[in-house]
Amino acid sequence: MGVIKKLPVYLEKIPGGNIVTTTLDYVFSQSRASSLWYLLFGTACCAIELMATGASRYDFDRLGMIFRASPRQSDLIIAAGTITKKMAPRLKLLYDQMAEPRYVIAMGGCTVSGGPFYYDSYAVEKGIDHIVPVDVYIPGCPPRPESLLEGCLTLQKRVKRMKIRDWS
Amino acid sequence: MSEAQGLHTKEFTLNVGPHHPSTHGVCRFVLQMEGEVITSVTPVIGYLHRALEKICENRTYEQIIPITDRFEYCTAMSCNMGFSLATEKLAGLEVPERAEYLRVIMLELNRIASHLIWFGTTSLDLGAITPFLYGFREREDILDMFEMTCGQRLTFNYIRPGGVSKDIPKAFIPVCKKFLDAFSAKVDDYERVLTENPIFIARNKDVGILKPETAIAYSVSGPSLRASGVKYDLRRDDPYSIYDRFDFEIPTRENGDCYDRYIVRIREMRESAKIVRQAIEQIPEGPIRSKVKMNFKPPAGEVYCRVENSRGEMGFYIQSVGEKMPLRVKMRGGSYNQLQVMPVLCVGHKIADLVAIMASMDIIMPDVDR
Amino acid sequence: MERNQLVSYIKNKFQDTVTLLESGKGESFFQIKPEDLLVFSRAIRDDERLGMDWLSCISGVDTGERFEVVYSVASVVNRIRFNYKLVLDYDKAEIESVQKIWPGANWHERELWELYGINVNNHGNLTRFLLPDNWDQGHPLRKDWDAPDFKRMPEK
Amino acid sequence: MKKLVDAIRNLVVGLFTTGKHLGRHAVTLQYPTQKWEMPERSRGIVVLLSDKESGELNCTVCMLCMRACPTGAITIEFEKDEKGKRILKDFIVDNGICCFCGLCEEACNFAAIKMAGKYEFSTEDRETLIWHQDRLQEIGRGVPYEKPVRKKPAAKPAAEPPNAGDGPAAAESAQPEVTAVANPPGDAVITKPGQPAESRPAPEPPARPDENPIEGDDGKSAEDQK
Amino acid sequence: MEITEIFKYLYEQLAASGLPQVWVDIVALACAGVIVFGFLAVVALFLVWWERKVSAHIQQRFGPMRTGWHGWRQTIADAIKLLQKEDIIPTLADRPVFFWAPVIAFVAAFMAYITIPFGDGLIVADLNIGILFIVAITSFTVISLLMAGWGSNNKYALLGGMRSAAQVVSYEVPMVVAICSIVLFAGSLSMVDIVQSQAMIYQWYLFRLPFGPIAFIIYIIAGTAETNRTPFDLPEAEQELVAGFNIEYSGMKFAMFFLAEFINMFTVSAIGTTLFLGGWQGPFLPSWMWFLGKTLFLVFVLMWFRWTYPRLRVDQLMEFSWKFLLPISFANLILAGLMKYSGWFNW
Repeated sequence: MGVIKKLPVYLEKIPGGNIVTTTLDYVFSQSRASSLWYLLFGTACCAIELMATGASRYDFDRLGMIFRASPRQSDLIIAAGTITKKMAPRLKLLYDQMAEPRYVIAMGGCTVSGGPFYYDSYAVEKGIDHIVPVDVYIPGCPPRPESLLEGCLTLQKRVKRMKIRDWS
Repeated sequence: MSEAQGLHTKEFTLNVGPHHPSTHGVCRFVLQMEGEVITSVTPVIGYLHRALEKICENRTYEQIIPITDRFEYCTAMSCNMGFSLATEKLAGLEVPERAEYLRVIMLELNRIASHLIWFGTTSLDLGAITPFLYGFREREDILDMFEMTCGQRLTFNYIRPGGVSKDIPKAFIPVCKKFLDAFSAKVDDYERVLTENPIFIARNKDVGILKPETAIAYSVSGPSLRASGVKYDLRRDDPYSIYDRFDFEIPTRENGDCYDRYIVRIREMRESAKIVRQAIEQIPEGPIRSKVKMNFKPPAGEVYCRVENSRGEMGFYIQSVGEKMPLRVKMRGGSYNQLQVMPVLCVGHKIADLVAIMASMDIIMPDVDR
Repeated sequence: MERNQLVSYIKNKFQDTVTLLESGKGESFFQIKPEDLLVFSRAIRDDERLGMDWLSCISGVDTGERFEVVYSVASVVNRIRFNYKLVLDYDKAEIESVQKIWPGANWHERELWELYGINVNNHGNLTRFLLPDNWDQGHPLRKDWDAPDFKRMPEK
Repeated sequence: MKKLVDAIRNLVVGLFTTGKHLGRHAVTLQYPTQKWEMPERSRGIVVLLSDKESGELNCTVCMLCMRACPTGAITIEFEKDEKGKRILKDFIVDNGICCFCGLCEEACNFAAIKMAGKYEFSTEDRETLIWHQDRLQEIGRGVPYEKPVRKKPAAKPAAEPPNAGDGPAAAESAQPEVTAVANPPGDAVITKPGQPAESRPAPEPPARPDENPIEGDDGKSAEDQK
Repeated sequence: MEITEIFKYLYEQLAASGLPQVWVDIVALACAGVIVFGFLAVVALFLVWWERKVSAHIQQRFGPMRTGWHGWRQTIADAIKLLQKEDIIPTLADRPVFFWAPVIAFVAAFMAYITIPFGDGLIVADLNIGILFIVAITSFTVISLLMAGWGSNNKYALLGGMRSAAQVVSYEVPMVVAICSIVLFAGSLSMVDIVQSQAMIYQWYLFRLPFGPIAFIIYIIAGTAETNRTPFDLPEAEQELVAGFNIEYSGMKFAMFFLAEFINMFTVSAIGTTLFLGGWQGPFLPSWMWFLGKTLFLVFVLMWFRWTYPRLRVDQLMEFSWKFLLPISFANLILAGLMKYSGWFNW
């Protein structure tokens, strides 16, 4: 993994080098985008919509996304449902356990900014972007399965734009 | 430390964490284990405590309905119903006939949808992945009907104090009839895959036996109570709304293990389909909501109202002082007491049984944490 | 057993300890004094005509000048339901635990303590379970409670 | 022995039940290529409606929707001109806080705000979820709605169930009551332009509820209709 | 058209090139190994894709659709993505054990193919103790599961590792006894002889009543338990042990475990076809196509089990194996013995 990151630097020197890097970029980002394995993580009502999206009518498997139980093997957390103050450190712990190219989708109003529990609630985190870096926000309470699929497509476009050079 | 075979074994604690595939929502169990056998279970909750009751103290009655939607999202209709019924008793509002029928139709459809979620997660927790998807396939048809009438799939904001918010469109009844005709065949499909399956029976028979006295002592309600042989169903014993006009039986079983809870819920799905069918035939024409002002102020007083939803008795206690916002709203979910009974049931079983018992009790966390 | 039969039966069985608050809407409400909570609860559970063996829930209320604790009970055998409540002053907020009578009351009482600060004697496990472990901002459901990051809905 | 036989029999029956689904057509709606025709009342995203001809907003800054919103997602900035009439400066809806309950749509008597059936608004940064007046109006351009016919207040429906225990009259005078809504059987049916084609791929799936021509929204405007 | 002529022709070219005989054999066997490895890697990728499509269509949905026609490039995309994932080794993990566990799993899965006849003459090395070698190798995977369980220093992984060791060992015994009843009839341990003894369709051991079908059923049940698949997938039971022994593995290590599981499944079906369904015997098509068809049918049956049945508990699993499967397989063996030496049935 480390050696791949240093590849573009060496390839610059060879005359046809950047053609190789662009094809490598294309291959890696395409494969990374079309096989996002999401972590089975759902807290509140959005978790039911996440399950409904995984079911037969709005099939997640079509986009190549299967659910994994352990954070080590998954590269996408769909934060579905309200993240309370007691749950926030757990979400951070899970995010840290994931292997490096990892993404976060904030599904539903509660994860974007606290949703219906923004005012008058003493126990809800106002949005999760100060806990984990979020890639895509999906409004809705709970968002329809189609808007979740559309959010995943937006994430796939974002992953396809990623180049080897800016791998973290 | 069991020194039985001269081995020096030590109990070890296992943390079935808040993020765990089989804890519905976010519930954490701290298990003391000896090898595979559980010696003690302490549930740790609070990971989904969203302070709903504090929010309700700063909202008008009309605005609380969307908050109750999120109180128990699998059966949001019965939360709306509980709160609206309590407000109607408080303010003495009458509900027009057609609204009562619409409410019963929506409540029973929501019960079927919630039982389908339970059916899916139970089979998923025991390892059979396919029935989960079959269950959700039927549930999508019900959600289409809900979306047709009130616009949302899960958080309906449909039943209001004094009636219902919108009338059903013309296309609703034919679609509902078509669903009901196909539904009993689908439930037979589920039964064929799981009910007599020897592996399923081996996993559920005599696992997590809940004796009737413990169930009543721990205030367990709903299908879990009826599976222990106690025939107590609010729709029959304290007939709120117009449940006394429909004939349906209350399925009960005797020895209260996971398998009986499964059978009771499957039969309840069929009963609810029967109620919806009768309600569709008898629905009259007429107004769907009685006159309720925008910031309506009920008179001072307090009321406690109970509704039977798919996880047991759902109670709403409202105390109002004549303001447009209630002084206190206490929500009581069915799973709150069922989670208290879990440690009593799980001792002596294995981890796999803890998962099976948790799935069969149909415990979801918003009830418990509010 | 009809509601008014129930009300009259309870009135003549516990003349002095019980005052009827209201029984017009839905279930009837009674009020008892905090000290004879245990005696009253045990009596209504063991009375064969009443047999209230199923505690639905215990709701704490902060009315701005005093606490109230409302017990909603039901009888699975005789199919009857009613509620009774105690009134507590702010400084003397403590009640007896009814766990011996209804084991299901364990978590309800824990919640009373955690969210309202009403002390429950010989409860056995009065620890924090709904709020985060490092919670140090008092009892949130009280009317006079406030916290630095607690946003109230702006008055429109 | 008998228990063994029917155990094996059921294992085989279970196999055939799942097996027979192999032949059946899938019920999947392949989202990006096939989209489902949303029912008329589906609560998607809040939009501001504008008059078809003149193109300016229907909103008369009566602030009812802001009061009705349970989560405080709507904030309205306005200033008074010389005649004391309110002019709308900015109409902000924070989609991160909105809970899509539709109470604002029911509170508005001028059909200025509506929940459109659109749902494709995922973004990569949070600020774009806070919509201002121009974005709300532009998204609300194509949303069909029924113009409420101004009803003379005198013609209140006679059969009005007495609302026992009605609290003192609400402070706001412009507060019309949500009167009993009779569901007039077979009233003027407003058909939607062109029956939406059956876009579902599978012949067998449940009949998608074609949009129902009866003005399906809440009792409010039905009562105005009368 | 038989592929064996090509190999013969290549072998003569190699022999004619004047290398000493020892080197010729080494090069030939190395090429055979590389070809088998390549073939199996492709088969493993195909099986992963096929499992997702079969499971999708059983559940009335489409499997992967967006990567190529019906998603055929999906597994390649998964493999490349896993290639570039960060390789996490938990801090307190037992490093060497943690590192070598997937390698052993991968190697053990491939070594079983030395004596499996892919077609008439298409066999790497026709050992005369063929089936004994295979059975020994397949029980090699237990070590990798135990190492993975112990190495990742995680309670769940430890539980998963223990369970899988107990399960594979306890299902090894009925499987071997079922195979013995076949070997008893075939009269030789070598796989090629077993296949040759099932020349005609009525000579398949599956149809050798009464002991054939029973041995086949016992073999299939033990086979599913061997590859940790439902209804015996205790070790990586998502619901109970989060992800069982491979909870701490990410990136290429996890990919190795993932592919090893699918190759094990292919091995179990391949042995099943050679023992019970007459290996490559078949009327018209070339021999290797018959072998592939029958194996993929058995793989389909294994997948079908996975998407229908719930999961057994650990003690029920043990009980089922020792108290039910083993006595029946012994009785079956005695029955086969009686039939063999009563002389009525040796067609």
